[in-house]
Formats: sequence, C-alpha cells, structure tokens
Amino acid sequence: MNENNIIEIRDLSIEFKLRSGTIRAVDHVSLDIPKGKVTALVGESGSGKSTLASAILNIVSAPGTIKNGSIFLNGEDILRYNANRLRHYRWSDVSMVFQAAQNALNPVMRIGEQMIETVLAHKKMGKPEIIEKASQLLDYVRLEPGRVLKAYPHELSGGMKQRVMIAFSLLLDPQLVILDEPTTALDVITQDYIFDILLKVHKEMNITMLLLSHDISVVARVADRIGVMYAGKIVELGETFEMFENAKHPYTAGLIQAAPSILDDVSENKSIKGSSPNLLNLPTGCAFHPRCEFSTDLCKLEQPRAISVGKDRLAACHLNEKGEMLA
Amino acid sequence: TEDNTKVFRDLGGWPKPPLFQGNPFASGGVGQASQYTFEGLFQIVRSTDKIYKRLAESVEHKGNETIIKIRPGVTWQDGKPFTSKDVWSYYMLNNGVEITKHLTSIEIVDDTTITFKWQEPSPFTEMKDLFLAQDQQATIPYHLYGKYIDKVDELLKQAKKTDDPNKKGPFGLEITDKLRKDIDKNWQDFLTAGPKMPVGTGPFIVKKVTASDMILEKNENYWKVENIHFDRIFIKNPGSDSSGLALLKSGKIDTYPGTPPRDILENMLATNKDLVHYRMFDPATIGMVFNLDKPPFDNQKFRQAVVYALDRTKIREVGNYYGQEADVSMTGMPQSELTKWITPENRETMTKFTYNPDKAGELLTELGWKKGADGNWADPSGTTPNFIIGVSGGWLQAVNSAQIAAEQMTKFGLPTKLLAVDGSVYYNNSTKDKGAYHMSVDWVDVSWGFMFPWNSLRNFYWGGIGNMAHLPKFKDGPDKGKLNMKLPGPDGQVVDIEKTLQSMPYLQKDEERKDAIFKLAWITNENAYGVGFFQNTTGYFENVKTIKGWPREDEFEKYDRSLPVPTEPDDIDAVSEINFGFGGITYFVEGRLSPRE
Amino acid sequence: MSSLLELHNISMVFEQKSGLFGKATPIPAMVDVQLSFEPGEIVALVGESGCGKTTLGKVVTGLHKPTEGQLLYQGKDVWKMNKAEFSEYRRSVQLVQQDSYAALNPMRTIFQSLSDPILQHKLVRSRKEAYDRVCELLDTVGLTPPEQYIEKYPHQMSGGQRQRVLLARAISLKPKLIVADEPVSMIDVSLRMAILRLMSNLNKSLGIAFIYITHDLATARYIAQYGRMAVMYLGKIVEQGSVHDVLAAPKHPYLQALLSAVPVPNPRIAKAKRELPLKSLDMPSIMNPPSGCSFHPRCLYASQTCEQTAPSLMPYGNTIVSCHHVEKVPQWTIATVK
Amino acid sequence: MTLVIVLKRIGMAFVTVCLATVMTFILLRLTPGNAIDGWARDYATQFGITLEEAYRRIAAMINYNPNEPLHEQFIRYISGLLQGNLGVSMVYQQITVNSIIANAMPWTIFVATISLLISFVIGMLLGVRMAWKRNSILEPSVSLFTVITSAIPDFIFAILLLVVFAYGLDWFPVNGAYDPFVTPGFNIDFIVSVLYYAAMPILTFVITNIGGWALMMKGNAVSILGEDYIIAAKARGISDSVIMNRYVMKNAMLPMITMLAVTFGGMLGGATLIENIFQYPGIGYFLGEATRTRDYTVMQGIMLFLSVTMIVANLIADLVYSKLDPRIKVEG
Amino acid sequence: MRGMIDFFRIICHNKRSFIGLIILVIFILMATVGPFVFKLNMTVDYNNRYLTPSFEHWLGTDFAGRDTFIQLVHGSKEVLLVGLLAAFFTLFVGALLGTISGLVGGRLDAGIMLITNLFLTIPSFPILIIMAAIFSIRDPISFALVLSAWSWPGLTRAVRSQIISLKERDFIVICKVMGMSKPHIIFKELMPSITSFLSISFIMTMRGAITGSVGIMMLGLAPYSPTNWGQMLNLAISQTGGIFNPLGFIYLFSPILCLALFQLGSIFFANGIDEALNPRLRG
Ligand SMILES: Nc1ncnc2c1ncn2[C@@H]1O[C@H](COP(=O)(O)OP(=O)(O)OP(=O)(O)O)[C@@H](O)[C@H]1O
Ligand SMILES: Nc1ncnc2c1ncn2[C@@H]1O[C@H](COP(=O)(O)OP(=O)(O)OP(=O)(O)O)[C@@H](O)[C@H]1O
Ligand SMILES: [Mg+2]
Ligand SMILES: [Mg+2]
Repeated sequence: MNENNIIEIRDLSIEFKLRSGTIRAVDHVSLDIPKGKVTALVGESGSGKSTLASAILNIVSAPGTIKNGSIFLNGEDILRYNANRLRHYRWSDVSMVFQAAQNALNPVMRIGEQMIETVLAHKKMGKPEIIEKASQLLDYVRLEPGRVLKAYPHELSGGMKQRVMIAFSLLLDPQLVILDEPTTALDVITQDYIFDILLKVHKEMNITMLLLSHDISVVARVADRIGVMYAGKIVELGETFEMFENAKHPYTAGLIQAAPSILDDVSENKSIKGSSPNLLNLPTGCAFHPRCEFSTDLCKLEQPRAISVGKDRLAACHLNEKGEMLA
Repeated sequence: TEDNTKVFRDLGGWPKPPLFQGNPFASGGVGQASQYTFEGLFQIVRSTDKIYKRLAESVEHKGNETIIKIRPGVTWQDGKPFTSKDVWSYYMLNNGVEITKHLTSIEIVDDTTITFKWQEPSPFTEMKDLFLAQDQQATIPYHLYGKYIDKVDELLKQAKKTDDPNKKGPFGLEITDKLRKDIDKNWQDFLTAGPKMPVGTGPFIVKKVTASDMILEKNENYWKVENIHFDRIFIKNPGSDSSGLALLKSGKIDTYPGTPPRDILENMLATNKDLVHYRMFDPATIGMVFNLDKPPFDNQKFRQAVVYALDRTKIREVGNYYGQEADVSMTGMPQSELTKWITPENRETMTKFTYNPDKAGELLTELGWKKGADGNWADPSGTTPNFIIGVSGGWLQAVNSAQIAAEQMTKFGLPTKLLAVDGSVYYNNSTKDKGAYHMSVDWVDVSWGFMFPWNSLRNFYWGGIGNMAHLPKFKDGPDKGKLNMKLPGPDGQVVDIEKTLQSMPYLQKDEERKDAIFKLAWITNENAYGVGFFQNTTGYFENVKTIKGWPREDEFEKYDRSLPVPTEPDDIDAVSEINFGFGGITYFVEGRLSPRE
Repeated sequence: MSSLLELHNISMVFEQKSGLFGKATPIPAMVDVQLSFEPGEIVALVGESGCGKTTLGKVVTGLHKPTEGQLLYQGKDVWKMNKAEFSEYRRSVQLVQQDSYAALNPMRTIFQSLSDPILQHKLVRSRKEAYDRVCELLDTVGLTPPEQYIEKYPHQMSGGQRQRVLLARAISLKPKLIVADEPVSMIDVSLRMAILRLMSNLNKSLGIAFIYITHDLATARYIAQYGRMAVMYLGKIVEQGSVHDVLAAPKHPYLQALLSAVPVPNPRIAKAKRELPLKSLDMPSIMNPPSGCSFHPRCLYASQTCEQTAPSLMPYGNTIVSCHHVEKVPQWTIATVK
Repeated sequence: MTLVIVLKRIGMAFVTVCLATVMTFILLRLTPGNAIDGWARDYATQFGITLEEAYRRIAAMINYNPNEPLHEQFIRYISGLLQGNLGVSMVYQQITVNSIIANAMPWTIFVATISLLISFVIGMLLGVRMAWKRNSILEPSVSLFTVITSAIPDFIFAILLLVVFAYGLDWFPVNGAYDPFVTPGFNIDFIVSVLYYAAMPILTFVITNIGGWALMMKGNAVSILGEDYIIAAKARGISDSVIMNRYVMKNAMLPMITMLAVTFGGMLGGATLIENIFQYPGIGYFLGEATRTRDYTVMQGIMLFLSVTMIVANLIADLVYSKLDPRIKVEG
Repeated sequence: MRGMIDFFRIICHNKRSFIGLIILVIFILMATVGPFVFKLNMTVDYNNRYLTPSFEHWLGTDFAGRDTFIQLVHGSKEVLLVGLLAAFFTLFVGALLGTISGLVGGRLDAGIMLITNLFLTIPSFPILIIMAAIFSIRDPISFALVLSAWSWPGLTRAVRSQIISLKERDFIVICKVMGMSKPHIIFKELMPSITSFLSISFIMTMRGAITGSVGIMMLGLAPYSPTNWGQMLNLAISQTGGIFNPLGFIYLFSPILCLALFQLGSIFFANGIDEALNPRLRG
C-alpha cells in the first residue's frame, strides 16, 4: 500500500451473468488512485468504466458479481467490509457523481430532504446545520440554495441537476469523488461550466477525483493521469501529457487521432476501423487485434500483459514488449 | 344476549331493510313474519281443505246469508280491539278477492258480528267456507288505514249494481273505468301508508328486522295465549338453499321447509341425528303443456304420441326423486287427488299414458309420419320438426326436468331443444300471439288456495297454463275471451267446458260436482293438452331435539327419521299442518309444539 | 436556377395543448428562419440543445408544416404541391435520425426495412431485384459482405452498423438532400469519424446535399469543411456563412462562447482554457424567450437596444450575423499552445 | 396544478356523468321483460285473486307507466335527478332509490374500503419484498397463489369460502351484516359484530385481490429497483430499509393509485355476486335484487350512482396522484 | 412458416409458457376432437349416480348417473368457442378503435375516448345481465357479443396508448419521410409492434370471457346447456347441495378445476408470447 494512493485496486474482475452468456465487464484490473490528483479513465461505451466505478463503492448492480480481486482503502479491503461498515464507507469516504444525474435523484423527494437524509444516514447532525452545509455547497456550485433545496429533481434543468449532484457528492467531505461521465447529456457550454466548477473543487478543496469519460477531449482538459480501458481491461496508463504526446498503445493513439477538433487540420482525423468488441464473444489474444493496424499473429494468440513503459506508465501491447514504439 | 329457552328458530325470507315495511299487501309483503303476525277468521289447510276457526267463533249459513261471530276480546297487536269493522275493512279495500264476486254486501251487525250476503245463485256451503277461509281477514286494521277504507267505501257507493256477468265486479257492482282508476289510486296510497312494523292479531309480534335476522316476541294478549309455548321466534334469512341447509345441519334452526335432492336429504339426516324429515305431496305438478296454436300440436293424436314417448320415471328421478308420476297425461288436478274425486270404475275409463314408445310410434304412423334412416320422424310432408320447449331459466327443477324431456323426445326421433329464458320474459313469450314455444314447462295441475278440484281445473282452463296451451277461445262476440271448447265427454256427450266450469261452484249436490269433475278430468286427459311430469313432493326437516310435538313420533325409528308420504288420513292431516305454506302456524296456535326442556 | 430547397421566413410555433378545452401555450421553436440549400452542398446546423435544430430538420423533411413562411423545393411551395410533386419532394428529401436503434423497427429485419421503401416507390420491380438493390446499398455504406447483415434484426447489430443502415436507407430513394440529425452523437467516439467520412463520401460520389445537424462544432467543421454553417439560438439563426469564414472569425457573441466551450483534444490547449465569455450559464426557456435579442441576458456586450429590439441577419464581413453590436464585439481567438 | 385544470377535470367528469345517465336510461328502456308477469302470478296465488285481477292490481301498483312517451319519462327522470332525487322504486312503492342507496352504501363502502386497504397494503409489502429478494421462496409462492386466485372466479371463491368457513368450520356467520341482538350504534358490541359479519366478504375480496396487487407492485418495484436513484441511494450509504420503504415503495406505489380508484369503483359495482352469496345488504345486493325483479328505476338509480362514484373516484385518484407525484402536472 | 416454428421453439424453451402451451393444446383437443371421441349420453341412470372415478367413468358420474368427464369434454366446446369469439370481438373492436383513436387523434380521438371512458364507468355486471336479456342469448355468437360488450373499452384504451407512443417513434416518423403508405405503416410497422401485446390481450380476454360466460351461465341467463361448465357448476351446487353431499365433490370440482387449469394455461402461455414474438427478446 502506497501512502500516496487513496484506493488501490488489485486484480479486480466483475462478471455479468446474462441469458446469452457471461460478460466479463472488468477483467483483472489493477489500478491506483493517487491522492490529490484527477485520474481519468477513458474508453468507449461498454468498456467497463462504470462497472469499475461501481465496484469502488461496492454497488455492482443485480446480475453483476465481483469475481475476484480487492479494493484497498487505507490498506483495508472494502469488499470485505461488513454491511454497516460498508454503509458508512459509502459517500463519507468515496462519493460519486453519476452518469445520468437526472435519474440519480429520487423523483418524489425534494433535494433538501434527500441531502438531509444522506447526512443523517452517516452521522448525527442537526437539520439546520445540514442545511447550512448544503447551502454552502450549492452556493459553491453557483446555485441558489433557497430555491434548489425546496425543488423536486424534475424542476431543475440538466445542468442544474448535475451541479446539485456535485454539491451532493461533497456533502460528507469524502476523500475521493468519482465522476462518471458527468457531462455526457449536456451541451458544450454547460459541460465547460461544470468542468470549471469541478476543477475549482479539486483545487480549492483538494479533493481527489476519478473521472470516467469516453471523450478524450474532455479528459485532456481535466485529468492529471489517464487510464485507457478497452474491453474490460486497462490497456494503457500514464500522465496526461505523456499519453497525448507519446501513446504506447495503438488504441490510445487511435482515440486521440479520432477526436475531432476545431483547431487541427481536419483531414488528419482518422477513425479506428471496425466496431466495438462483443463482450460475449471476445477475440482471442489481444481483444483489440481485429481493429489494430499493427496486429501480428502473436496478438491473435496471446493476451499482452501490462508492462511498465516509463515512469508511472503501463501499457498492455505486444509491440512494447518487442521494444517497438509507435510512430 | 341470546336467550335460547322457549325459542323457535325458523327460516324464511323478507324484503331486506330498507325495503321492509309493515303492510302485508305492499310489495314483498312482510315475508316470513306473515303467518306469525297475521291471521284470518279461519285457517284453511290448503292441501286437505280442513278448516280451523281462528278469529271466528262461529259461522252460520242461513239462506243466502252467512253470519260470523268474532271471538270476543281479540285485540290488534297495538292494543286496539279487533272488531267486525276490521273484517269489513279488509273486504272493502281488498275487494278483488274471490269471495266478493259472489257477495252483494258485507254488513256489520255489531262489534263482533258480521253478515256476508251472497248473490243468487250462491255457491254451495263448502264452497262458501272455502272462499271465506282462504282470506286472511285480520290484516287491514281500520284504526290504521281508516282513511283509505272510507275512501274506497265512498267510491264503491258510487257504483251501480249490475246483472251483466261481463260487467260484474265486486259485490255485483259495475265498476266503470273512471271508478277503477280512483280505486286503484286509493289502493296505491294505501300501500304506501303502512306502519314500519306489521300490526296483526297473531301470536307473535315483530320486534326487529335486519337483513339476515328477524326477531318476534310472544303476543301476551293473544286470544289463545295459553297455547303458545314459545317466548320468541328467531327467523334466519339464509338467502340460498345451501345456507339454509348449512344452518340446519349445524343445528342452528329448528325447521327447514322443502325436500332437497335425495342424496342431500340423506346426508342431512346422517350428519344431524336430531333431524326428522317429513314428506308430503304438493298440490302441484310440474309438467309441460303443448301449444295448440303450433301444428302439429293442434293434433290430439300427436300430443298423445308425445306423452307416450316420455319416460317420466327418469324425469322424476332428476326433477323430484320423491315425487309421484302419473299414469295420465294431464287431468287438471294433482294426481294424488284423483282417487278422492273419481271412482275406480270411472278411473278405468281414462286412458293410461304410461311410457310406451311403440305406442307413440304407432300413433305417429297413423298420422302419416315416417321414421327416417337417421331415426328421426318426418311428418307427412316429409319434414322433420324442430321443437322448442320453453322454460323459465331460473327455476332449476323445471329446467332439469324439461331438459330430460327434450333429450327423450330427441332420442325418440322428434328433435327438440330446450330454451331456458329469463323469468321476466318467459310467460310473455309463451302466451303472446301464437306463442314462441311448442311446449311450455310450468306448474300444471296445480291447486293454489284450496284443494277442491274446481280450483286446479280453472287454473288450467282459465289461468295462465291454459294461455300457454293456447286453448281455443272466442275471438269476438258476446263470449269474447271465453273458452270455445265443446268436446265429447266420457259418455260421448258433448261437454261445454266453459259452462261446466262456470257452474261448478253452484252445484249443490256432491254427486253432480263429482260428475262434472270426472268429465273435465277425463276430457283433459284424453286430449292430452300437456303432460304432468310428476306431482311434486315437498317436505319439512324438523329438529326433534329442541322442539317437541311433531307428528308420527312413533314411526321415526321405523323409517330412520325419513318419513315417507303419509297414506293414513290422520297422518296426512297432521303432516300437512306442519307445512306453513299449507296450514299456517296451526301447530303453534293449536298448542301442539313446545320447546323440549 | 433556384436553390434546391429554400426556407422563406419560416416560423414554427408549437402549441402545447392541455386537454380538450385547454388553452394552448405557444412554443416558438423556429422564428423567421431564412435559409437555402444548394444541390450537392453540405450545411452544418449547430446550436445548443433545444434551440430548434431538430424542428428545422423536421420542417425541411416535411414532417412539420410550418406555421408561417414557405418551404420551397426547387422553387415550388411544398405545402401547395400536387400529389405527384409532393411525392417527388418526399422522395428527394430524406432524413437520418440520431438514435439508430429507435429509427429501425425492432420487429423487422434490415432487408424488410430497406426493401419496402424502394418497392413502394417502384424503384425496383420484384423482391429479387429489391434484394440485389439492398445488397448494393449496404455495400455502398460499407457493410460488406451485405449477405451477412441483410437478414439481421437491428438489435443484432452495433450502433455504427445501424447508423450505416440508416444512411443506406436514406440514399435508397436516390434523394437530393439528406437531413442528418445528430447522426453520430449516439455512437462511440472511435467510430464517429468513419460515419462522418461515409457521409462526406456519399456527398461527393452521389452529389447528395446534406444538412448536418449537431451541437458538436468540431464534427461540423469536419464534415462541412467546404460547406456552410448556420448557428441557431432559441429558434433563430444568429450567424451564417461558409464554415471557414464562420470558424475563422466568429462574430456573434453566442458563437464565440460556444466555440470557447468546445473541448480540444490537446491537454496543453485544453488546460489553459479561459472563462467562457458569458454572463449567465443557463439558457432561457424557449417557451418565453427574452425580449429583443434573445441572447441579451447572457451576452457580455448587451445594451438597452438588445433588450428592446430584435436584431436581424445582416451581412458582416464574409458572413451574415444577427447582432446589434457586431462591430463592438472583439475578435475571437482560440487559446493557443503555449 | 391550477384550479382551472381541476375545474376542467370536473367538467369532463360531469360530461361523462351526463352521458352515463342517458346511457343507463336508454339501456334499461331497451330491456325486454318486465316485473309484472312473474309477480302477478305469485300475487294471484298469494292473495287468492284471479290472474287478471292480479295483473290489474300490479299494473296499478307499479310505479312506472310503460305507455308514457320516452322523452317525458326522461324529462321526469332528469328533473328528479336535478333535485337529487333518483326516483322511487318501481316495485317497492314507498321506497325511494335514495333511501336504498343511503342504507346500502355504508355497508359496501365499509367492506370495499377495508378489503381494499388490507389487500393493497399486504400486496404492496409482498410485492416490494418479492422484488427486493428475487431468489427467495416468496416470489414463486406468491405467483402461484395469484395464479390460483385469479384462475377461480371470485364468486366461486366466495362460495368455497362460505362452504369452508361458515358451513364447515362454523367460524363465521352464514350471512348478514351484524348480530341481530346488538343495537346498531356506536358501541363496541356492534362494531365487533359488524367486523365479524363482514369477515367473509372481506376475506373474499382480499384473497382474490391480493395477488394482483402484489404482482403489480412487484413489477413496478423491479423497474424502480433498476432506476439509477436506487443505486445512487445505496451509494450514499442509505440503509436498505429506508431504500425499500421511502424509495422503492413510494415510487412503485404511485402509479397504482389510479388503479386503486378504478378497483374501488369496480368493487362497489362488482360486489353484486359476492354480496348476494353472503346476503350482505350492500349496494350490490340491492342492485342484484332490482335486476332480478326488473325494478328499472332502482337499477337505473344504483347504476348511475355507481358510475358517478367511479368517475368521482377516478377524479380523486387523479388529483391525489398529482399531489403525491411531484412530476405529474395534471393536464386537462 | 419459419416464424411459426421459431415461435413454438421459443415457447417451448420457456418452461412456463411450455406448460401453458401444453395445457391449452389439451383443452383445444378436448374441444375439437374430444366430442367425436367421447360420445355424450345424457340418459338418466339414477342408480349409477355419483359413481367414483373408474376406468369406465374417468371422473365418475353426476347426480343423474351421467359421465362427468364426457360432459366436461362436450361442455368445453361451447365454453371455448364462446371465449374465443368474445376475445375475437373484443380484440377486433378494441384494436380498431384504439388504433383509429391513437392514429387519427384530435376530435375523433376525444370522442372515442369519451365513449370508452363512459363504458368503463358504468358497472359491467348489471349491464351484462341487461345485455343478456336484450340480445336474448341464443348461440355462441350472441353470447360472445354480450360478453365483449363491456370488455372492449379497456383494450381500446390500452391499444390507443400503445399506438400513441409508437407513432412518435423514429421508425414510424421515417416512414412518413419516405412516403410510405398508411396501410404499410399500420400493418407492417405498427401491427407487428403490438402483436405480442394483442396476443396477450387476446388470451387474457378469452380467459376473462370464459369466467364471465360461466357467471352468466350460473345465473341462468344464457340458454340452458347442461354440459356447459358454468351450468355444471350451477347444477352441482344445487343438486349436490354444493357441499353437503361428499359424493358430489368430483362433479362439483371438475368444472372448477378445468376452469382454473385453463386460466393457468392461458396465463402461463401469455408469459412466453412476448418473448416469442419479439425478436429483441429471442436473442
Ligand atoms: N446491470 C447490467 N446488466 C447486464 N450487463 C451490464 C450491466 N451493467 C453493465 N453491463 C455490461 O457490462 C459492460 C460494461 O458496462 P459499463 O456500464 O461499465 O460500461 P461503460 O464503460 O461505463 O460504458 P458507457 O460509456 O456506455 O457508460 C457492458 O458490456 C454492459 O453491457
Ligand atoms: N412536436 C412538438 N410539440 C411541442 N413542442 C415541441 C415539439 N417539437 C419540439 N418542440 C419544442 O421545440 C423546442 C426545440 O426543439 P428541437 O427538438 O427542435 O431542439 P433541438 O435543437 O433539436 O435540441 P436537441 O439538441 O436537444 O435535439 C424544444 O423546446 C421542444 O420542446
Ligand atoms: Mg458508463
Ligand atoms: Mg434534436
């Protein structure tokens, strides 16, 4: 256990048993979340980001089960917590801003009630104090506390709800906030605004964050470290600048190239060929090989291991093993 | 709260509150309370024609007058004395009862004496008694309904006497349409003016009525209170036969009217050893009349053939196991009465219509019908009929019997379907125009009110059953609506049925009456206007553990508590009288019943 | 020669009815829009969520009859056309929707969904011919080999594949114009480019004009590099011009804000971002738009005039802009790499 | 929700009531058959008068003139209605339909409300638990129970219950509404007696309804459980019991409120057979009685009353629903 | 054809619906082939009444000594036919009105919904009785018409809301853009999407209609037909005293059991329909 890490995930696998087969949404993932930084996980839809995040809170939903692995918080495996300890761990140690913020609030309760309820679930505190604290936080995310606390979720716009969720996530002063695609459903202006707030929170409150996103452009702005997920695995991990400037995995490179920009020469954009992998029927060897322009026979046969390719950098690609670098 | 000493627990129905009210003439009446609360000058046992004097102390027939003395000291349940004025009131308001057609007036002589003045010719004495006895005179107390009684009295005074039999109404008066309307209006007003609870002169007073229970208490001022051994009557309203039987089985009631299907009956007796079941003939036959307006039922021989084709044993077994099959088609009187009124020699001359499909076939062949390869008969023109039997759908006993009859006819080669229709349209369908059915199932050969066969005969010829049979009637002329039936009798002489029926109450000699009855019965049977499936047997379960005084106690063991229909006259009388429907609460009034301590 | 399709002062006001006798509240989803499309050109329509882009697409495809103004197809008013002309218009203007799963009947196979329109429009004569034609279409959109896809149900395909099917269906009737309403917003980032490239290829090879509706300026720029761009705000077009001109020197304060908010896939630029040039974050409700210039509550440069009178589209430089203070608005430049 | 919308709703309900009035009126005039035939024959035998006499008298007794032109009947009916007067029984001369309803309604409402509450509450608790613990024995057993109870028509169920509990075990009275020996009023004896007598009808309703509620609730609860806010609540460390009761229960219950009203309305009218079987003097019993005797005015009155109850129940449900569910804005 | 095979394959795959299918098939066989195999003889044989089941009489005999099982078989024909017809009428009217109402909208929709709501508010039981009297039930068709008279409004409402939600769906909208004809939209696009809903409704309506028909039969409002299950029940209750005669239990419970089994079969079968008809669910 490294002092600097809040959470250490070790060899985590999560499976979903479906009628048509078993999906391994998270496949032997190990990941450290260092204190005081914004770590981002990128990857296309279905790559297992949300599932991994839900495991950190130990709320993997119904057909899903954690097959093996541990998640350490201060050296304790949260997956072994008893029900009560777990309940207290949630939100006071790690909180989360959900992907679909509009659905993460109970539609028949006022925002204020839900905030009070949440606090009371963890500690004894007077209602006025809670409201005081909630108002501060709402103010911080630039919302009018008076109005919002009394409102029902449907009375708020998407952007407002997302900001409410951010305030919500800070209620119990957690060590880590997980942000699961906090802006997907929002338009660019709101998105920009939300990230402004998040960065402010991060800096001023010194809160560690884990950001999940499929959008590499978004990640570029916020993250200190980036992990790239593909088919349930982390295929590359490293510092943001390094990753962008020197990708060690063809998929990372593809993602960066595919992101359209309003600045660069548009003709440079390329998409990754093929389509997302079918988790029910993963390709043999490296799951990315059918879409990879550098794939070799080895890639078809053998799964690459994640190896260190620099300071704090990992990549799982046979190319690196051979010492070849990507152009 | 429940005081089980000296209580009799009965079963019955009544309009549930808020429909319940105290006027027995209004819709639904007072239900099961009626017999306990109200009584007449007499009590007739309608299946035997035995007459008990009740509020009448004496009857004297003097020429065309009948003088009745009322028991002194009788009071209404509200304490007011019962006087001859109340009897008069009854006939004034309820002037449609049968006797008024034979009276010129009713005169109050004094508080306890009243005279009935008969028209000329007047009915024979027994008939007069029957007319008087079938009414429940102590039901319209003057002190409660005086307004309406005076009103109708006044209205009747406006009417003129008439001798025209077609115009003659009550008391020989001609009631014009205008008058009729006023009388009806007054009747309507009377119906809505009833007290909340019934007020009669009977031995029990209604104290409480709910949807499921009725509680009556002994009338301490009853004129024969020393005979009344019960302090209270509890009546349960079971709603359905099954609930009634359940109450009986668990010993929650002391009496249960009726005879359930054989297996249920046996089961009841087996599970509750305190019970005894008595059986008795109903003066009523379930049967089927043919629609004479629908060929080929206009043909006497065809009708006979159908009667022969029916195996009535099987019908009886399903319809009423303990019932009695007839060896005649239909006679206009219940089978059990035949021996009483018709001599054995005369009886011999009546054709026996026992099950005989061959005979039926012969008759059809005679008529030119042919039996086809499919086993169905075709009429002379070659068509196979499709007959319809109509029956009122809610009356399961009749429906079941009719279904068997339909199957038997079909099997015999006359395809027949049963149409069970809603009770509210059945009669209309059956009688209107040419009638919707070839055959209609109903009570046939039935005596309501009293047993003297004129009653059942006229019920057939003049009543609803005759309408279902579509008996020939005059369409116009002075006799419009009267029967147009002049048929050869047993001796070959033509009998005018309308006239014979008309004259019967006035036949002073017993032989004359018997002769007329025989002729009509013979003609009815010979013409096979219908077929009586079986004479119904009804009965009563009685609880002999809680109540004593039931008849035939010495025979319980012999018959294992399931007593057969009695044959001895004394037994017949005694058993008939336990039936409230036949003889009212005679057993209470006569002091025969008492709680077993 | 008239344009392929022209929107003449079109307004689309919805009425939100409440009940049988209820009074309707007007929703002005499109206000006085003036726009024309030339054959074979690509126009990108951008704007924030709820500003009326889809509505415009629906008006163009004839799904909504505009409450005011005229929609001219090859110079003829669409809503005054006779049957034959209308049918011709219908065939020529097609739509590609955002949600590829919702856009395909889940109960029908790809073949069924694709063959029925061409059979109905008698572009093919028999099922056999239809089969060949469908194969050909699938081939065109890059679903090869077609036999592998033709009998599949929508749920058996990936989002990118379904989006291709939608394109195949749109081109099956040989249209002159395709309205693509956020066609790639629901597919994975890694696949977006492929679909966009396909569209631009179809535009080049078949000469089909495209209206590309999106809120993503980056993709708009990508697909319509030589075309035009129109920017919408609360039902109105606020700026319009060639993509190059519009992006090189955005004039409308709203467009400037929008561009500032677009994320850049380059950490060095992205992390150096400055604040948005906006007064307020939240977009006003379209149900009761602000008076005057509807952008004024959020605009840094708004004056009293802006609150009172609505500006109209006026040429300024190479583009047309609807702003009272075009001249005053400082030139927008993107933060550059340090 | 504004007053205007409420008023609009009420207006709409009123139109439906008017139509229901016209419709019941017309339907009943169309019905063949009449009260007179069977009654006259009984009357003749009961009072020893001829059939003709009986006919004449009953025709005079009946509160209905079939020869009166339809529109006049209708106008008379409506003008009565406007004065809150549903008319007088055709068969029971002095009895007004209002008094029948006033007498019968409390019983039916009593039974319907209690059974509805019991079955609804139990059904909900069961349903939520079924959804919560998907693999417990609860789910298959409740499903089986529901299939069985919904497979057997309720009136047959009523008979079976009667047979077992009243006839066989003798635990409950065979019929009626209360013990005749207690005095109706607000006293403990009477209340106990009323509950005791109502037990069987209530049991019938409860047993036949409970499964439906449970399954419906389960369905709703399962989809609620899939909602993000449930997972979110879990993530916030909210305890299971709070989630189950405040989140799942409340949200899953909301859509059932409308059903509750419909069921309530249906129970009032549909109780005919069951009330008949238990001879329970509720509205259904009298409706059945009136139908049997073809007492058109009573039928008409009761049916109209039931329609109105149904409409009002629906209206109330809508209003309550919109109060309870903040998301719903009642529209027209 | 392949669709049919697929359909049954999926039904058979699902345990519940397979059981349902088997039960329904047995009932259908019973109603169609049964009467030819088992000859009905309703002759009274009083001495052999209430026989216990034997090889000769599978379910024993009734109160008049007639075979209970064969009566059930012959009764099933009418019971199922009435249920089937009623479900058909209900479905026809419900689907038609619901579709029109949902598709056309506007005033027509408001009108249809008003009538539908009206029907839904008037208590159905007395109406059923009145209808039975008005139409004087004579044959399965009139019987079915009476039964369906009050069951269509529910379906109309349901179909309408289905259609309304469907018609805004993208794949219907695109049909308009592509100029597809109305019949195409209705029959090829909309109908397949609601078939599974309609089939389930059909089965459920049939099930309701059968209960209803038994009720009407028990009340004696339909023509007397002693083998009809409802009538058998009625007879059993009155002739065996319902319960007082243990000998009558088999006769009493066999129609109840048949009824329950049929309902069970329907519910189970309906369970699998959605899966079988929806390509999404059949994977
Ligand atoms: N509740 C569930 N039931 C079944 N499968 C699930 C469930 N949740 C996730 N999965 C599957 O697990 C895989 C990973 O899903 P996850 O939501 O973690 O992906 P993601 O990376 O968050 O994608 P997105 O960008 O779309 O949010 C997917 O293939 C998904 O189908
Ligand atoms: N049929 C309609 N009835 C009523 N209002 C409508 C209708 N269609 C659209 N609107 C309203 O018109 C406005 C513009 O909607 P539109 O869908 O055109 O926006 P958009 O720019 O496509 O947004 P997005 O980016 O979210 O797709 C919205 O407020 C919407 O609620
Ligand atoms: Mg996710
Ligand atoms: Mg849109």
